[in-house]
Amino acid sequence: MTIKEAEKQIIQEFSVYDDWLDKYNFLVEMGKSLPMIDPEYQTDTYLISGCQSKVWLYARLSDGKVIFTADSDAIITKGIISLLIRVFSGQAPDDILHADLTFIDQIGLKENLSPNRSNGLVSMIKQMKLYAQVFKMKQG
Amino acid sequence: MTIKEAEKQIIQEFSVYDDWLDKYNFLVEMGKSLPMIDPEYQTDTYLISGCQSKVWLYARLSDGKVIFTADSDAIITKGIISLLIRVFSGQAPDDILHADLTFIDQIGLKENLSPNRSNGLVSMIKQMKLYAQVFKMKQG
Amino acid sequence: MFLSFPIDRVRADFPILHQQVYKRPLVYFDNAASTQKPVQVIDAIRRYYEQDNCNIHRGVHYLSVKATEAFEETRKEIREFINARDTREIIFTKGTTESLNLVASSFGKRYIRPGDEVIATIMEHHSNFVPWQQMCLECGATLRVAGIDDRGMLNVGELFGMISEKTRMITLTHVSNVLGTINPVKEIIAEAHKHGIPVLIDGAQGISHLPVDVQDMDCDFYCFSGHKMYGPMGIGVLYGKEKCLEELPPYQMGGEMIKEVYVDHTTFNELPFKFEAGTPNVEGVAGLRAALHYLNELGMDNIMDYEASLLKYATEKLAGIEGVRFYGTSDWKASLISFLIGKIHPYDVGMIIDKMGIAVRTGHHCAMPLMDYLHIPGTVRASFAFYNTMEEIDWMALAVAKAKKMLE
Amino acid sequence: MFLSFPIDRVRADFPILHQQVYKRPLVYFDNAASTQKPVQVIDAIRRYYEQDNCNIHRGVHYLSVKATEAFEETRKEIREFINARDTREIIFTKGTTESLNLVASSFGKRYIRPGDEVIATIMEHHSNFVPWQQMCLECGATLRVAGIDDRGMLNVGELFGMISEKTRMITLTHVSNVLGTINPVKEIIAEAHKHGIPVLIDGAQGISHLPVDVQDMDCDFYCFSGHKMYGPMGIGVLYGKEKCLEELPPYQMGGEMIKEVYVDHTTFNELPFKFEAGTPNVEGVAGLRAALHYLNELGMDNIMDYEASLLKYATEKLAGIEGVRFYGTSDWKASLISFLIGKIHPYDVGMIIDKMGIAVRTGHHCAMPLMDYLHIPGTVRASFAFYNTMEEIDWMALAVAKAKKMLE
Ligand SMILES: Cc1ncc(COP(=O)(O)O)c(C=O)c1O
Ligand SMILES: Cc1ncc(COP(=O)(O)O)c(C=O)c1O
Repeated sequence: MTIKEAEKQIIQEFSVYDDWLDKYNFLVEMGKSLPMIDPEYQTDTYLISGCQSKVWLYARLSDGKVIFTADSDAIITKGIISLLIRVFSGQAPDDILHADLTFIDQIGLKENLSPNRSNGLVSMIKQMKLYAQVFKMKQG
Repeated sequence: MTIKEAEKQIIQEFSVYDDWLDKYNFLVEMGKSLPMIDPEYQTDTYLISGCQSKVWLYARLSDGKVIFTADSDAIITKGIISLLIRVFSGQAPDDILHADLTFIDQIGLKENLSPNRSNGLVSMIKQMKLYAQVFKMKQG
Repeated sequence: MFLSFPIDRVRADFPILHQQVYKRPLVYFDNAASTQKPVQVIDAIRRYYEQDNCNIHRGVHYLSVKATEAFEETRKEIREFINARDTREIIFTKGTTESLNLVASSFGKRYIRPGDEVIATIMEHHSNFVPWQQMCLECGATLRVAGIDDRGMLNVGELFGMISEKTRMITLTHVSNVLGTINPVKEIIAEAHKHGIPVLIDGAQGISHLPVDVQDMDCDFYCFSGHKMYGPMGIGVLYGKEKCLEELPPYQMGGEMIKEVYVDHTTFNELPFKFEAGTPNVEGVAGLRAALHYLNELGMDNIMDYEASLLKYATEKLAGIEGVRFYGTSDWKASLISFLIGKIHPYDVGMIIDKMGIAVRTGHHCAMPLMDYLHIPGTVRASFAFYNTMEEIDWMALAVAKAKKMLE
Repeated sequence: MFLSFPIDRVRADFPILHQQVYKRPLVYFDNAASTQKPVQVIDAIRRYYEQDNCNIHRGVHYLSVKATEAFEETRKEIREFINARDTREIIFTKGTTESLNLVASSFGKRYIRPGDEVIATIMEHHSNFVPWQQMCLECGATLRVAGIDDRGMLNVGELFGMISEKTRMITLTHVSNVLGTINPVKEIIAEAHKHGIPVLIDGAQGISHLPVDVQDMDCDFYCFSGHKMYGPMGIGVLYGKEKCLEELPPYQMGGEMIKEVYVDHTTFNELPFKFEAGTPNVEGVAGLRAALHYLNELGMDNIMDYEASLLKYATEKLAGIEGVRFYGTSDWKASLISFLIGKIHPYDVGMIIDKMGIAVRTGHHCAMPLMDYLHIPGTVRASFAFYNTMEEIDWMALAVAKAKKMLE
């Protein structure tokens, strides 16, 4: 699945709900199902700053694709990052680097997940792209 | 003439004019006729601070009365201080100390001569009362 | 008593409260961060710009004189509001944070030497913690920090035990912005003064909830912000005893704080101007004046009574939700509640109840040392103002219960 | 060209201009002290308090997110307005004076050692003179001061001659608030940079009269105030090159400038927040945004042209009065005129023409070193904005002539 396709799928899933609360309920469910990060990466080194809640993010390269795992102490943040992982994990570094995510606007959470320092969405995406950048350079 | 009488006289003189400009014209004339201070007192020691223009004020005690002389580099300021001198000069220290001047409000210059730091009216009155205080202590 | 509080009339004065957020009526419980403004304040600002706006002090023309007079009148009214002895003791700043930085910086330069100590408390807001901490680090001095008990009350005994001949200053908040605790400032000040130590009170959260009498309290400095007392942003006050302010060196340079400038040196103006550098926020002062009038008309005692009833009711309501833990349960408490539910992260609670129209603050509330002390990542904080209602509290309790169900 | 300037429409936007002072229409020529505000700015402030008011950044609720976004949007628009490279380079302060104190203080701590030198000019406003003077005195450094010629133009050669390996900073005003002189900042910056010396430009009087492009100018710091550019009081900007700001230590402590606080140390946030302590003036920023929109719509080039025509006309008119002497007759001049008449004290002129409804400023204009240099007690200063008219200038010329007659 490409990044665009993954985004499309998420948009479709969210389109079922009109209500903010239902969307959040769904987000919370996503958060609960996020595969947790290996405890060894749950340290300050992997902490993303700029979030009101803590987010740990780790990535490794496997067969030329970036595999992300993450965790957060807040469940909604977990939900948000689980969406980002669905979109980015398993993609090539270059694709991640050039991706211009639109699903956030389209699932109707824009006002809530705005580039506001407290939810750290911007920091999360930045960090994921940074990983992609590093892997790209390593690959040559 | 008592302080109150001197105030009354000034109020009467000003009552002839309704117009701001005429009042100021009169004030300027008063300023021009102010007997100048002895040059030896026109030094920083006798300078009143808090005025946009410079005001030098000197006082001496003669027969139990305070005699004020003053000068300023601005003519309107001179006019103002000449009014104060008419009211205070030749009065007993105690009378000056206890005087509650009302003529400023009544000649219709209140808005112009308000306790605003730039005209220094407050500083002038304060300084004159300070002289009176000093003389009173010397006497008593 | 609070039954007689004119809540309907009061609410009508606050335009912002009558809006919908996510199709629900806004419930604004973030008053400790910033209060809303009555129409009287908004109008005063408009009127200022439509009729009076001008730079003040040195001008001789009509507008400037008028603006200067209004500005200085406000200084008198603030003197009265906190019962300072003299208008020379009222300094306009841009807010509490600036007031605190001013004192820490000037006090440090004047008095603090290597080995000296400053005492603060663990419940200080960063704005009354970091300026002292950094000043101490720069000067080779030590910041000592008194702790709290289980109910979030200051360990006064511990604080007194820290006083020694090395102590140069005690700085503490009047009211904790996290715990709500009202500190026994009068008792602390009396003890400090026995040792000749000055005391600064951070009044950011005190000024809007309690009648403040700086002479009765006998504090040496008291700081507060306009925007937390129904006035505009960008304006605040530093009160200092004349003797204390006289001895401090000036802080920022320029504008009315100057007497005479020569190429090689400068002399400074007298109080209060000595500490007011640059064009002052005359608009902010005009708005603050309207806020003072508003508070005076309502009466701080009435406000206190009504807010106490809000606090009591909200505490009962939230206590009814299983798993809710309160942080700060002092008997002397201003109208704010910090809480957590089970293992739920405060951010999650804030996000969900926001969708139900309820604005609370979540996080560390600029009091990280306190969060570390309590071993929590933050709290959910609902802070009440006199325009809040019992119905809003009912709705919050429902919303919190719903969030709990969703998030558990 | 200026004939096409929409003066009637513009004047209609400024409510304060339509009032009577002493039964005469107000003529406001004190724009260099503070400009008046268009209804667009006044409305933006009202709207902010009626709909959006909230403390920003760390809040998660609707109002807080909305207010934060508007705040950060404005930062972007200011970046654009002065063509900075990055929004991280735009710091909100309470005004020019604070911006200047911030740089002088933080720069001094970081870079200035005994024996070092800072270069300023004799035409600096106290706000860009005293902070450097006092910092130098504290650090054992020297403030060197470049002079001006007969026409009030900076002696650039003299300034360049002062540059040595001891020079750490050159600080000067873009436009003199007394002489109107527009300094050749680009040339000075280029020369300074050849020696690796950073340059600060005090833009308080530049920003409202000239298009400003900080990248083209290549200055390292640029400072200005909202209230002098048709925006609210209590808000200002410090622009600094990212590299320069990164290296400076923080100034005030508390609020968003903090990353993490521990009992014994603190880590600081990144740019631009590192320099924004305490609750920012969100209202001021909202008002400033409306002012930017207003200026952008009029166009700085159109404003410049129209103001140039006002300046030319006023200069001719006043020159027609015998005994009038101008201070500042540079070919590169912003729209303000400083003058004296014969031996008449400027205060007297100001007082008299005020009674004819004309607001000018008199005195030393917070530039005492310049007054000493010129051996005068002060000047009468008429400073024009784009809402002023030729008819107002006619009236001023009449009033000045009348004052002269009265006072001579
Ligand atoms: C106790 C306390 N002190 C200081 C401050 C700082 O106030 P401001 O941000 O208005 O400067 C606050 C508010 O945030 C506070 O609650
Ligand atoms: C050239 C110059 N610099 C600095 C300032 C100080 O600006 P503010 O008072 O807004 O801080 C002014 C205005 O008074 C000025 O004209």
